[in-house]
Amino acid sequence: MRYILKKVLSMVLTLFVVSLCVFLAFSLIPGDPVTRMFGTEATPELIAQYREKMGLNDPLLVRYFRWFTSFIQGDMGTSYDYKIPVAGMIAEKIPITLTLAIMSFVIMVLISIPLGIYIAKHENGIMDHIISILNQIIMSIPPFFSGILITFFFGVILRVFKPGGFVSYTKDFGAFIKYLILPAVAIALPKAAMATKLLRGSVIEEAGKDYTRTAYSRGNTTNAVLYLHVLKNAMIPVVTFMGMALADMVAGSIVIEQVFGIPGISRILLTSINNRDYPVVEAIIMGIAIMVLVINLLVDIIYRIIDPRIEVEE
Amino acid sequence: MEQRRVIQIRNLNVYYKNHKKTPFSKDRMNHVLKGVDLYVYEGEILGLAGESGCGKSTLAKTIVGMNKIYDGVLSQTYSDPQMVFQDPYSSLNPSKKIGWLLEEPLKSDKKYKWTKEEREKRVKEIIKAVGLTENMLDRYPSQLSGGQRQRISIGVALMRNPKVLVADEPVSALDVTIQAQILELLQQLHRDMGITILFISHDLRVIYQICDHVAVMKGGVIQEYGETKSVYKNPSSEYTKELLRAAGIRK
Amino acid sequence: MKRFLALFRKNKATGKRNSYLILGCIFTGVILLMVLIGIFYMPYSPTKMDASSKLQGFSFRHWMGTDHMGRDVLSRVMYGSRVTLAIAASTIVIGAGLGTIIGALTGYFGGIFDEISMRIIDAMLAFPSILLSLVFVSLFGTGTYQVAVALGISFVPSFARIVRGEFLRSKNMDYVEVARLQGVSDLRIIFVHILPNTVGVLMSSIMIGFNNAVLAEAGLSFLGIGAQPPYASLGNMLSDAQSYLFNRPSYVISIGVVIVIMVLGFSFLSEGIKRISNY
Amino acid sequence: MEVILDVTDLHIEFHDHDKPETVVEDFDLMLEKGEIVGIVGESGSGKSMSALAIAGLLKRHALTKNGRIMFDGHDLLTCDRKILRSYQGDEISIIFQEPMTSLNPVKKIGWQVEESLRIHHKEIDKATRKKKAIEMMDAVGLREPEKVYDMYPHELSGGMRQRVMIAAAMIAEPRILIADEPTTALDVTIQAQIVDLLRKLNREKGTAIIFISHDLSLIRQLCQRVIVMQSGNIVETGNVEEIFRAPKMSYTRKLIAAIPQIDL
Repeated sequence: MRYILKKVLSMVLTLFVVSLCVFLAFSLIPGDPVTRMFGTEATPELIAQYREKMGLNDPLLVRYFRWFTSFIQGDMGTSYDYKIPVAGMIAEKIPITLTLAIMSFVIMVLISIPLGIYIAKHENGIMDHIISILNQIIMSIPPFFSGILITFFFGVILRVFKPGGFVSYTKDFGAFIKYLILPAVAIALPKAAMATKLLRGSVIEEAGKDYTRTAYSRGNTTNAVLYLHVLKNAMIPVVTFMGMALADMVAGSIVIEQVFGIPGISRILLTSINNRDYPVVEAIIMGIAIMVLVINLLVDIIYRIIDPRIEVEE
Repeated sequence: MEQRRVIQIRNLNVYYKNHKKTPFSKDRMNHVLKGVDLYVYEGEILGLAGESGCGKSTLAKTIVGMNKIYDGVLSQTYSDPQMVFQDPYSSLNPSKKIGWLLEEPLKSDKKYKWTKEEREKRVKEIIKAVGLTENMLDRYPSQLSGGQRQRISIGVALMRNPKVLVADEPVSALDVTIQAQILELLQQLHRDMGITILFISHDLRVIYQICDHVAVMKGGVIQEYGETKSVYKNPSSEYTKELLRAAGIRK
Repeated sequence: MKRFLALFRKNKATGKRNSYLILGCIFTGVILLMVLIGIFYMPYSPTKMDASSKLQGFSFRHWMGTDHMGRDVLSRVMYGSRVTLAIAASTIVIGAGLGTIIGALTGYFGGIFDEISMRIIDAMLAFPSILLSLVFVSLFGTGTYQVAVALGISFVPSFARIVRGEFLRSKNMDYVEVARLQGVSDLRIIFVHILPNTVGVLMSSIMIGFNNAVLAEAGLSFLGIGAQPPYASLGNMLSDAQSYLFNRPSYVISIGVVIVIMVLGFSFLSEGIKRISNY
Repeated sequence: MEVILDVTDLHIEFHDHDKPETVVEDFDLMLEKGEIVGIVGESGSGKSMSALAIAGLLKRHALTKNGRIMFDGHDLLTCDRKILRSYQGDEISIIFQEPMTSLNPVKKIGWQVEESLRIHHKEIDKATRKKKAIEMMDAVGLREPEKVYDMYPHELSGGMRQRVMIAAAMIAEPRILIADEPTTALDVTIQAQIVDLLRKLNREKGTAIIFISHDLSLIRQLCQRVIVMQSGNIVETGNVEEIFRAPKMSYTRKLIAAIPQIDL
């Protein structure tokens, strides 16, 4: 319990540092937000008036705390370009991106765990060699290119998939999920390859340890040693990797959404980066950071369940 | 003849930070050495016996100045004491050649600036003194056996010609026959160079073989001190008796 | 030299060949050769448009065909690979260089400086790397140099972490204690005694990092951030080509294959080097 | 006396390097019911390899094994793996040098102690199994066995872990216990306690023990018979006291000479 408490505290602290860094970074870059809002229409009076109204003349730290408190209350500011609240803009996009990331994660787990165990068990067998080479190749294909290849193969040759035929989750949830399967595969493939490789190595390493010898000495079969003794130990680094992979998938979906024409957060993010619409960029970055930190917290908790050795340590 | 004390330790206390500290507990310091009194006489080999966690390594580190935070008196006649560690595999930098390793103490000597020729001469002298040949100088530690590495470690410690050598379990990681050779080497160096040695070991048989005096330590306290033979014959503390019994020396 | 060549032959004892190393050398060699030739000679100017020959397939005149503006794809690939490699290389120089120095100093000395920089590094690592570089790009603006610096900085935390870990492990090793006992200065201990022992770990993370940098740069320029038209890096071209997937699929696929060969070459190479000791 | 284990001409050769490397040559051992035999030698003498071979723990690839290890009418080197497994943990148990790494770090102590019962005696129900485990843990001198039952290895000291290893090895009351340097990683006082414990188990349960050590004086405390090994070969074998009194081979003499003599 104290472990979880400590991890939550550490997460809050990191979140605090992240928010401070994000806020400072976007406050210190040259360019006045009011000028940016009104563009050519800006007059000195208008600028002064809005600066006062937006509290831009206050000290940096005061502005930070104001921004942070309103942020956690759900007020993420107003977009410079669209003049509408940022929270509303991203609220409807987040479920799309999150669904895509979670689907990719599930696909990665389903592929990598059985495959990793299988090739570790048949180390140096023919399948081990084939899959290891295949893994190396898959890891080298950037997700956006595999996305294009998938579109080409399933959309142009097999014609089972209609590129750009995205259906919103509010309209038809089934069709929404169906459309996301192939993009999810494109995101999952390189991560699955890495996870397979990691699990294989981890199982082989654990299988060489002394406690495995002890397990054999008590008359365990190879399978019993693998599933009762080795696997739980071997999963420890894999859990860490998968947590990082899930976080990467949230971000990785930005590129894939572009390839498959999925209206998730990527489009708003890229437009706002190009247009320097900072409130939107800030909100999305903070949103993703919060997701990532929550994922990390979950990984830490799972970690604690798998590995009893982790104590409250500094 | 009254022998000179080269190291005098009076009421030495060392505290270590407790690394497993919890945010809510107060007890953050471990009292590792609790009022240690010890003298080391010039030219002797003093044995320090004890089991793991008794504080013997902490005492060694404090004497050679690796542990700067202590209270109590620690006065030494000679500066620059050197130390030999237990594990011959980790005490030599794996990415450097033996010659480089031997030369390094001379490059960082603050009292005397050694020229290149002098350094090379000294390296050759020492490699011979620890019973190895010059062709070892071009090798890496990984190409040496455990016993050879321990000889090099001793050589590194001897480069600047120290008057005091602290040897922390120098033979514990070695095979018995190699152990005997290293002990012989230490005794020979002690004879030839007149070095004072503080010899730390958990092995009472080894201590008996080479030490003039012995101090037995437990829980950060010196339990017993005296001339080796008489301590082994008539141990006064219960703990010494238990140790001797466990080692099969006393029935 | 003889020993170097022996790496490519069959090992006498095991009868196996280090095929990862061989393939890695071939793939990397092809890419490097193409980039090197491109510096001195390109069949066409990479920006020269020709309205009469748009989207042509592979031919003797245009080995890799032409794009939607009639530009020669091979020349553009030669140029684009150069841009991609240069950005990846500077990313690694910045990331590994700064990361090593920060990691070495914080790991060795510890203390308050370590606490603070680790907090910041943890905060940075909370972002997936592509997002981190997007943040920096949005701060610095888009463009080739900006992307190189943005990627470089976003690679610093992971290198700092790795090197710091190595130093934490090493700083209490006996050989370091021995050096300290001899009065060797801290800086000499850090850079002369400990650093050479981290080379193995550092090299393998540089190899992996280089691949990640190529992929990240391609990803960013695919999103339209990075090298700006009419000059382009590979990701940028791929993004252009995606629109013509139905008209001329070979255009997209050929550019994608170049990226894959580049990355695959390096990953085979690093895998092969890792295996040298096993063969 | 009844011979329970008969090893003849054991020959082990490694193949994972360029040249095949012989690690054990012509190893013979006859173990009688309830006796304690010591095997002594320095690193690389092949003593641990022989022990692993008897316990059936040598990997099947990258090495060749010749000779015979007869137990209960079966040759453990060539018999079906099923038969070998039915003996492992039930009739032949082994404990190792490093109690730190020999226990599975993520499993509870109780689960590991009971394992042999769970595998070989499926007829025993869960509650009885736990009762037996706690009794055994008590017998090896673990204080508060009920509490230790639910702990993890990292929560115990080195000496306690070695006791757990012994409890796990002894729970099915095997006929043979192989102890591969069981005290090397421990402090001297703990070492003496473990040796006492092994002696007690040998006396009370009649388990034959093969005690492997680099420490001849330790073997002298525990064993009647000793086998001296050097680089894969048996140098000398016989009664411990006789060997101490009149060693025949020069290597044995060297080993004895390496023990610092105490003449009080």
